[in-house]
Amino acid sequence: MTDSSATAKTIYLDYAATTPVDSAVVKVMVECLGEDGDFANPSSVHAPGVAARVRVENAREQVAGLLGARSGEIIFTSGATEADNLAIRGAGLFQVHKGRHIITSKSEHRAVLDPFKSLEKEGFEVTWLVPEDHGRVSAEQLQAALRPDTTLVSLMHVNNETGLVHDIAALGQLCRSHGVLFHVDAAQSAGKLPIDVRAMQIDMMSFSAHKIYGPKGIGALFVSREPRCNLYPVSYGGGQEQGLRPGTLATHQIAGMGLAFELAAGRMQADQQRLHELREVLWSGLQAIGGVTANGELEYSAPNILNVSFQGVEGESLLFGLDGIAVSSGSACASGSREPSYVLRSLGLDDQAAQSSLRFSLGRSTSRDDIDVVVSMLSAQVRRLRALAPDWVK
Amino acid sequence: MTDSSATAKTIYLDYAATTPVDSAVVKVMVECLGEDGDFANPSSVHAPGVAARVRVENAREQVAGLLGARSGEIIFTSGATEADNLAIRGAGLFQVHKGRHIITSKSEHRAVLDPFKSLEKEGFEVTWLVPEDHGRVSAEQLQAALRPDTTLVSLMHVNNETGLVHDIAALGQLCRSHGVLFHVDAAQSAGKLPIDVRAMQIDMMSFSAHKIYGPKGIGALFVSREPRCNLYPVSYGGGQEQGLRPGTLATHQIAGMGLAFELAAGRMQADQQRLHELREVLWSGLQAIGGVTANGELEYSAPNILNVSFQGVEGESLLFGLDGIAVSSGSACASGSREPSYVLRSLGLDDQAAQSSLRFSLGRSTSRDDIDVVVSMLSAQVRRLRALAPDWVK
Amino acid sequence: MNAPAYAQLVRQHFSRPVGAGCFEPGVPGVVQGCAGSREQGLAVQFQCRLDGEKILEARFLAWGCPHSIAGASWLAERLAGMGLVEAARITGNEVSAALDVPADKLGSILILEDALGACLENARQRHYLNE
Amino acid sequence: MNAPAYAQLVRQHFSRPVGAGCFEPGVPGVVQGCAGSREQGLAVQFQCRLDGEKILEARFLAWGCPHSIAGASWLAERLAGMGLVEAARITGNEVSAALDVPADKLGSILILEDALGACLENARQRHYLNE
Ligand SMILES: Cc1ncc(COP(=O)(O)O)c(C=O)c1O
Ligand SMILES: Cc1ncc(COP(=O)(O)O)c(C=O)c1O
Repeated sequence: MTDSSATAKTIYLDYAATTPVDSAVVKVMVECLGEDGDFANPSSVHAPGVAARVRVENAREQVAGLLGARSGEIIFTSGATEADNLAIRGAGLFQVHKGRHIITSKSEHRAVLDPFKSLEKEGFEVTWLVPEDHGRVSAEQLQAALRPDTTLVSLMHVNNETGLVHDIAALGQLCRSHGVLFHVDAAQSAGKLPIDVRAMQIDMMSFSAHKIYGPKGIGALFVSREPRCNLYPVSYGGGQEQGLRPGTLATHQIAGMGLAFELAAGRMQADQQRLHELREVLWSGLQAIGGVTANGELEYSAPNILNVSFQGVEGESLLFGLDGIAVSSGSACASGSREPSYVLRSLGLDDQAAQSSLRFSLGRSTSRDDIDVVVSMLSAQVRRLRALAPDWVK
Repeated sequence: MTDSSATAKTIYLDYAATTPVDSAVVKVMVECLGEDGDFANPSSVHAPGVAARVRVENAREQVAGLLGARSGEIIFTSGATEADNLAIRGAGLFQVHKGRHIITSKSEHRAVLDPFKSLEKEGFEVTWLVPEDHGRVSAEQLQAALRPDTTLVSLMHVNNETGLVHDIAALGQLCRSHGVLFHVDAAQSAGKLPIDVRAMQIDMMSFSAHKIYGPKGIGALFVSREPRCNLYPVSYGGGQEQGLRPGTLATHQIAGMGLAFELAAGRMQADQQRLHELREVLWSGLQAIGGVTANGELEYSAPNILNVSFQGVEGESLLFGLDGIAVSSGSACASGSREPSYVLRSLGLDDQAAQSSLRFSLGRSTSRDDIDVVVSMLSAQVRRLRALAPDWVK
Repeated sequence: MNAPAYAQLVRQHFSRPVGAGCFEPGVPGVVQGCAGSREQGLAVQFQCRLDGEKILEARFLAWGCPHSIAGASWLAERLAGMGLVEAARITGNEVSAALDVPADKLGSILILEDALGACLENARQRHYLNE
Repeated sequence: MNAPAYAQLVRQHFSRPVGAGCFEPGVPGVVQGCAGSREQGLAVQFQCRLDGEKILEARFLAWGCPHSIAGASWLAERLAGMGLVEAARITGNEVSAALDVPADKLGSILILEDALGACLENARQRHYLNE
């Protein structure tokens, strides 16, 4: 159907965009699909329905297990985007009688920014923090923004473009002590950094399966029961998921997510150690080219992401020259447009520098060889493009 | 993990709740999952991303193909529930300046009823039609309900409990001639009855893959471009799906839905002919028991569904006695509660009669043998339970 | 959201109920009591064949959910051989405990108790029970 | 939502550009023109080595997207051997048509035209071109 030979030869360094699905996860998914599998509707009361329901509840335990949560606190959604919407709009609107001031940062994912903008249009007042502490929002910054009518704070755990890590425990403690709900988008951190929703004092946390070798189109929202966090749903229907998320439960997707989370729990530490070392190799290789800057200091960022600006080369040409290497650029990819990344701009980069940035995100199949090939291709391209540029733009 | 032997031996007659996934569809899904497959993010601009995007756009054509729509009119969602929410809330709110009167019927799926209720709470006026024409809403009934400030009508194609079929073309023409948007929930009809969105003058139509041998957790909303139908999104984020439905596109789910729709197009007529014949066999067998009534006249209902009331037996015991047969009862299954079906009540049944009803829904693997086994088990159970009942409830 | 759980004993009594049916008219020493209705979700009739104060055999008819039918059968089994005074001490709690009846069905168990009570009251009226 | 599409000719010119670079200082008969900036997304310099009115060879430097670099290379290839009058007739439209430049990049093509225009203007000022 498609020419997958192109895919096969590609060096894939875009694991933060999405990951391939683990083969054990594929197996579990397939077990829930066909006629001889647990394909029935998990809400049906007959035996095949109950078998499917067992799969779903088992997965709920697996997801909760990675977070130190209880399974009744996990609401399955179609992904982190829907989880973010449910958390932000659901909790924002539920608390509207308490106040209309809500807080987030300018470097959040659009799945957080856009629900905030939607509430802003509907009369909420939003404080848009500019991350000041090495690209992160500090507890002091947040403290200064809190007001008596603040009802909700949403800050991400790991930034999807730069890998920068927020000090969630400190931010969580601050919110809890002010009686303000705290939502965390953990799409990029689950299975990569340790998470403990109790210790971190988190009220709501969003997850996606496809960033950790699970399927796309499935995610979850953790909603704390102790203390109890109340939400409105954002869509309405069959009453599934405690009335918070209607629609037939997708057993294969949920079971796949569950296993992916369980597998991640087991291998997180070793994986991240290995990726950290590979990233070091990549970063020294790139530094040798000269005129490169890491966007986001490495000591503050998750070990699997490296975002680099290449001075003196135009972004699109840089990317175009990297045929056979799959990385993300500093332009918004979702739209295919050439808008420079607002996350990089919030770090103080100008449009051209943002556009001349590449995000390398490493994963389970990344090898030392891959890194070497990428470094040598990039050196060649960057040198060639720099040589081609007139002096006055160098 | 679960005891799938129970599943294997079950006679499954609950295809309207969900279907197993066709093996060719499973194959296509698997091709989009693993490391060697088209797993990349379809929004990424690199080669693996483009390969995934090709899968998505191909599926969009396949879905559009079954409906006589153009591919740009298909918005992928997480299922029919989300599609219903997007259509009803999205179009209702978009047109709020034109009017706040919207119309639906009492026998719709909760994925339609509940969004209507949510709008009612927000100040819309809803006319809840009670189907009068053999369990269906007639064009005359709808005509009488239309007002100058009516902006939206939502009526389903095939009812999920009774199989009753609305005359969508007549209702569509009426709405179009009054300049009122017409939304149709086609979760139960796609791939089973012919659909032509132009001829039927439909503005929006909801679909789900898992009712026609595709995966759960994926669906679509048809949104007409000619005439143009405008909506607000119900969730906010990355800008995918024309800004109407954010979130990373789930390639395997979408590709699976596409193939399921294409396969359905090819075999629809033959399948339905066969199921029609099997349903006749089932219905004569059940009639021979005596004291049974079909809920919804067969001539007005889709050939794959048969809903029957059994006089003189209590619903839960009837179902419990059918171990080894997977059917739905007249109680709301979604909640596992014993609420009698509001759809059957809207046909005039009392609570007990609704609860003593079973929905048989037939599908691709249903055999003549299955039907014979079911008829003989049911006769035995119904006779036994009737013998057990005191005279004064008979 | 879960399927109703049925204890093993419920399954047993439901599929092979003890004392299902009623006595032929004219059999001596039979008392009976009824309770419930279709609208209440359970309609049940108990009959006991007595020899003085002693229950020789119990029979029931029931229209209701599996727990109710199993409950009636469980009672019919227990009653056989019991004295009327002892029978009057059986509580709904015992039935629910034995059959693991879920909370939302305790109403049905009350109806079973009522029917048994009516049956014993019938015995009292017919002077089988002398207090 | 689609990846930018690059015509085959763009790929060719981008990876093996014709006339990349500039002439050594002191080479006789060289005129040059520049246009654009980093902020405009394209900065380009053209040089032509002339023999009277005839362009012997053209060279370019460019900082910009693949279409721009390919466009400069395509122009450099065409210019070689051309007369100045003929060169002045080349339009941006020809470049975009040849390389299938998407609409949102026509701004860059204008900048290429400007740079070439500046180069020819330089030739005029230095009396290579007599109109
Ligand atoms: C930080 C962050 N939040 C949210 C999302 C959206 O996740 P999903 O694709 O599951 O909707 C992503 C990835 O796309 C992400 O990186
Ligand atoms: C008529 C109808 N509408 C909507 C739905 C909901 O579909 P989904 O499970 O894809 O959300 C269903 C089935 O569950 C249905 O039968």
